[in-house]
Amino acid sequence: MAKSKKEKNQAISKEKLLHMHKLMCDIRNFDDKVNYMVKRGQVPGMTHFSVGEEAANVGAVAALSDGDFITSNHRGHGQTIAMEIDLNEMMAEIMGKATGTCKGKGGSMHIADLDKGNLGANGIVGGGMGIAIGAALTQKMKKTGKVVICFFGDGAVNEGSFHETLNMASIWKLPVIFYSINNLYGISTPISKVINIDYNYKRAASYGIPGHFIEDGNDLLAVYEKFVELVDYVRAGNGPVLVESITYRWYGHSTSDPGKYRTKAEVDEWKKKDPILKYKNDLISKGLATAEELDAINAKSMESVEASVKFAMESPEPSLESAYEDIFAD
Amino acid sequence: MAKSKKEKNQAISKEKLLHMHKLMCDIRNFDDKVNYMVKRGQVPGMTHFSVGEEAANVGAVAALSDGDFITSNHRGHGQTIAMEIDLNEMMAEIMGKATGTCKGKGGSMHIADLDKGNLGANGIVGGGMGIAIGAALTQKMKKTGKVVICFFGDGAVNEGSFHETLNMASIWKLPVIFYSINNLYGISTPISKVINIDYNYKRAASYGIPGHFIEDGNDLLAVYEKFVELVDYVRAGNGPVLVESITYRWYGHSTSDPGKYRTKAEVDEWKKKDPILKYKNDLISKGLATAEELDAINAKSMESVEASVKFAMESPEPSLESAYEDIFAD
Amino acid sequence: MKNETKVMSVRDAIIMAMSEEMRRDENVFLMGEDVGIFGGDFGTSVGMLEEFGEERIRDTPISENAISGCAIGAAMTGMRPIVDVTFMDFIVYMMDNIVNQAAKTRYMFGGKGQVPVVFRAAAGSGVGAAAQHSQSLEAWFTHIPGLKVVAPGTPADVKGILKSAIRDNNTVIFLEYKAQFNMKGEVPLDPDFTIPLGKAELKREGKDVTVVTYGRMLERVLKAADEVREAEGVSVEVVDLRTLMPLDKDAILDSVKKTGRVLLVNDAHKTGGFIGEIAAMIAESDAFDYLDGRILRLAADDIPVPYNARLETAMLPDVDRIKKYILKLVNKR
Amino acid sequence: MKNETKVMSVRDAIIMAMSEEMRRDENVFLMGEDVGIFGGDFGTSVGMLEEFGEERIRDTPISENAISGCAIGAAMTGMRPIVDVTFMDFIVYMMDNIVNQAAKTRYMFGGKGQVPVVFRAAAGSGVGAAAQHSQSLEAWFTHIPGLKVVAPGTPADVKGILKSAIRDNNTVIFLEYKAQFNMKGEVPLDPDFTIPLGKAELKREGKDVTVVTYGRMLERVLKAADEVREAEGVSVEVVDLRTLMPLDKDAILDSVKKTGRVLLVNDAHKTGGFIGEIAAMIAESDAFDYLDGRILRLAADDIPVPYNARLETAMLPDVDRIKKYILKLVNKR
Ligand SMILES: Cc1ncc(C[n+]2csc(CCOP(=O)(O)OP(=O)(O)O)c2C)c(N)n1
Ligand SMILES: Cc1ncc(C[n+]2csc(CCOP(=O)(O)OP(=O)(O)O)c2C)c(N)n1
Ligand SMILES: [Mg+2]
Ligand SMILES: [Mg+2]
Repeated sequence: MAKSKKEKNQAISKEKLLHMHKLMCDIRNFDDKVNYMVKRGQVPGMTHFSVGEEAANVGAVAALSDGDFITSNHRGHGQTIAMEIDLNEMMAEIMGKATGTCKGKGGSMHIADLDKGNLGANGIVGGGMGIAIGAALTQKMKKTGKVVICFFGDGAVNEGSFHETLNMASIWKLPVIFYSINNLYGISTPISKVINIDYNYKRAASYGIPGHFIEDGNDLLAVYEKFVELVDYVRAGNGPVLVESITYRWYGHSTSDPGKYRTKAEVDEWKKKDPILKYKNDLISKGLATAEELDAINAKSMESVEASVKFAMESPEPSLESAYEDIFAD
Repeated sequence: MAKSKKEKNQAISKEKLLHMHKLMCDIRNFDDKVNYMVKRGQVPGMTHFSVGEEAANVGAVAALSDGDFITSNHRGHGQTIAMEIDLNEMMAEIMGKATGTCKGKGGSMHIADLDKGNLGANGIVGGGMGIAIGAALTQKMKKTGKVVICFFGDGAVNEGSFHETLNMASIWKLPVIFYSINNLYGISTPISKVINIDYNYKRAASYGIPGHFIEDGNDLLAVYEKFVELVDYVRAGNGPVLVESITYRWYGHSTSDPGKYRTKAEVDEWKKKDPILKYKNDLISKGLATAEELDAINAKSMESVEASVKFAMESPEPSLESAYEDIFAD
Repeated sequence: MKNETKVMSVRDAIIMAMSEEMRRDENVFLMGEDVGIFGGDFGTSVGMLEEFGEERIRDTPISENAISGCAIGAAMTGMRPIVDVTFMDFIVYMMDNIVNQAAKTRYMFGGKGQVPVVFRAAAGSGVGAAAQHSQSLEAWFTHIPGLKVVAPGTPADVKGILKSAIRDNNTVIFLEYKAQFNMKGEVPLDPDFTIPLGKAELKREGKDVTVVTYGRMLERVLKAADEVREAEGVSVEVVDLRTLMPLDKDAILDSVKKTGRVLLVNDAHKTGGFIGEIAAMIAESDAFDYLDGRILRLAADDIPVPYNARLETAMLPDVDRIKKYILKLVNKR
Repeated sequence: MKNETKVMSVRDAIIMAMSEEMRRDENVFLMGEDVGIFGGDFGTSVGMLEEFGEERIRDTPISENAISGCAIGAAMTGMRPIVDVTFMDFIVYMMDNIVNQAAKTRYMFGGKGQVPVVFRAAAGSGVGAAAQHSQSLEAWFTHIPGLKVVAPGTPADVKGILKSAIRDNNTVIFLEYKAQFNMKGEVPLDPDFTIPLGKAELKREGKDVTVVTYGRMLERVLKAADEVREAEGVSVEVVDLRTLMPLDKDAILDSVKKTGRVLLVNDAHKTGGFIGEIAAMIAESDAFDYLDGRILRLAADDIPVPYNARLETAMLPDVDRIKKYILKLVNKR
């Protein structure tokens, strides 16, 4: 996570530029690998992938500082990796192992590390929004200066919880960024079929808060710069904002998805807009990094993903007794 | 109910003008009477009054035609009387008698007559909104040409159901008018404290539908004319609208309300804006009716309310067995 | 077609039941998230969009409150909607509409109106979907007067019960099991084939022990019953409720009076589950006097459903545990 | 103050409990509709705005989903919110947050995090508020692993249990009864007075019959117990659960083993209610072998709550019916 909120006004350090690349590679490689394993029946449960949405995730989280929070959703791998949750523990979790982030009890849809500010992926569409405003209320009441990013999809914007929580956050001026990653579909349903306006960020007006738009959610620096601005705004006590970025998921909605609702041509078109490739070309053309540097990072990322699989494979299954623990706090 | 949707363009018949006066008087007299009885412990349960809001209710319903529908809420007496539900049966219901609209099983909060297009008062804030769009969906699927008015308060606009149902009605172009009667408070809470915009009708923009405003909801003709326009628009298949009118409740929120949240001065100010008095003066000044005519109507209304009390008092209690009936349809 | 049957999956039985009823009655329609081109989260409406079109196979926004409310309002005004809830866990967002509206409408309004909606909810664990996607919540609804609740356990029963639910003039919560969409069995092809709500079926007759069950656990109970009969000569009577509400008390009590021993099995959390109600109903009835032993229950353990497959499996009654409990009742172990 | 008591209403006991805890711990705060200047729909926060201010006595929009979600998120990050649900019926809009989030958070996340929220819900009938404002829905929550559920029945217990609920690190559903806010009793003034969750209390000791109850029905059960003792010499042991979850099984079973006869009483709908769980628990335990008769239940009838006062009253167990059932158990009638 970024350490300084002033960064917007400075040049971004090379270290940070490369680190963001690493995180995007991690997401891509991690989810490619999980998808590979899903196809071979090596992953026991439901998963949702962030491939194609790397920039939309990394750019947002990169604008946070230590101690800030996120809430995430079913498609949480991207956010979670961006929050620097350990890949080994994530892979172990997805494989249901005792060493996983959630001891194998949560799985892909619930990867979280509460100690690291990740208040949970959430299997319920719209289910994390209340948690996000509550976390923001704590920051406000305790005057911590910390902020929350609440991640959700385009489909989630029609849940009642969206309406209620944006309104409450607005009237209480809570430090929360509502962030809709618009990948054009909720499962099979195109967003255009389920809202009667062009973009959802415009709904911010209903709550008297600013609505922001990131037209190219595959442009990491655009996402990052917008989020630096928004984090500043929110941290300064101005109340919440709603922001929407446009991106695309390359894989099916979840583990099994015949994909009849979109054409191969459309998917291919979007694959051309690969956020990682774009970022790479960007950095190279601006002379900020070399292809070799970037490829080396990717190679290392692939290694760490392979290592995470090894870690997960070698990790023990949770004991049967462990199923009966962790229900109540003392 | 009005029989013609063209009426907007014609002069309103005198019969109709006087009938609307009668309905406002009925609401006033009925609720004054119920309030009187509540204070004396003659009414067994919770009630909410429409006094002060007569024009906002009557003007809307008067624009409907036979076969159209409404859904109403906890403050439903006004709408229900406007829908021409029998006063005797209403009073009997409020007194819990077997002859009541709901056989004494529903009470004030659930007065309805499904046979007459009143799909129910509703004790759940926001609870009638889904029913309203469902009724509208039926009209659309069956091509009946009928429309639905969904009544709710200013407080209800922050329920998730508001968001979800307006959106669904919009994308499906359902023939429903969402009508928020803004009496400035939800119980004790001023609307200004719970939304961060000036008026809620502006939220229509989030759903790509028209938002309308009736600044003086105590002006019967203004309400009526706006609703004639909206009913036309909706009936023509243009999809839903959201409309908001400003009015005020003279009594407390419900049966017991210490009223600390608003000043006597404020209440008095609003009593000066009496919708019935305003309408009366309007009609007289325009030469459309005489004070005598109007007073006679009021006198008759008071009689019918007294008669309803007599009817209710003389009506039998429901039998104990009746409590065990009407749970399932055959 | 009258007496023909065909082997098909629960999924296909659901599609067949809905399709037949939609052909029969133009007021019937299906709504829910991704029921159209996607064919339903569990494939339970594959092909229906093609036959019935977008008006009657109605994709919705992700708005469970509006979906359920809309269905109820449509039902009050003459339609007969079927709602695909998908994962039963999402019914949390439909509680007002189901419990405060649909269940109470007719009563509150003094006998006017009816709300013929079927909520099809995919219940139970078994697909590695973890705590928020694996619940069997029927006990919430059996507690609310005005609702019917059904949970058939074979493809044929699924077809017959679903058709009756669609024809019923009340709101019906229909449980289908994620883990069993591919379960196969003979299904009558007759479009007039229905199974009345409120009638349990003796899936096995027996004299030593009564096992009462429904839904997902039926398969395991039958297997256990057959195995103990085979191996130990214990004659087990299996009462398959199929309908939980209205409950066929007589079928249960008659069987208990006959055998004097009873085991109750379902896949919901044990504490507060519907089989507790059955135990209580037996214990307060005259069948109590016929009991030769405790009323035993086997249900899911009282823990959120874990992701790990081994843990997920372990928390549910399996055939072995069911057998063990049956034998315990007859003092064979 | 240590041993002083004062006669006060349930309402005042609630205010006292919350106020003491708010003085003791700055993380505790109250939120809900009209809790501020209005003092709560049932007057259960009158005067608190004046002492604690708007930040800690937090009026909300009519947004039950956001209220409950916000409370949970605040709790996960260090606060200890109390939510005034007002009418328990409105909890329908909080189900996702309570059931899918609060109850499962710690488990899903492998033992990290805790959700110390108290949901205070005004349950039951008795004020002429009809079907949508009169439900006792505790059975929904006792069925969900990860939640605690309490329902004290005297002003002192209300104070002691509410304070423990606020101090508990888990989500607690706290039932208070609309019909009993004015009920009076001696309440300890000691701000350190608490009653542990999970412990039932023998409100009467006896040897002939056990009556298990909680919440609103306690008052009637005690009256019935005293009257049958007086008039018929029947010695009734009254087990007041106070906490439903975690359930004090031992207290129940010990008493049943002692008396051999048991009546269960609550004010929720009979079918699927929590006392069914207790009956089932007894019937599967070793206490079964001590039973001298059926396990009887008295609860609200299975109908939506009617508006008419006579009907509303008739659907609930009253002192006479409780007495009749007690006498039935000892074969006196
Ligand atoms: C309350 C609820 N309703 C439905 C679902 C099933 N579901 C899971 S993901 C999803 C689509 C979400 O779409 P979107 O918000 O756009 O996120 P995306 O998957 O595209 O990232 C749906 C309908 C759910 N998990 N929770
Ligand atoms: C879901 C739900 N939450 C809360 C309540 C309690 N309640 C009844 S009326 C009311 C205020 C409604 O305000 P508004 O919508 O402005 O209507 P008004 O009473 O002013 O006509 C509240 C909070 C309820 N009945 N239902
Ligand atoms: Mg999407
Ligand atoms: Mg209002």
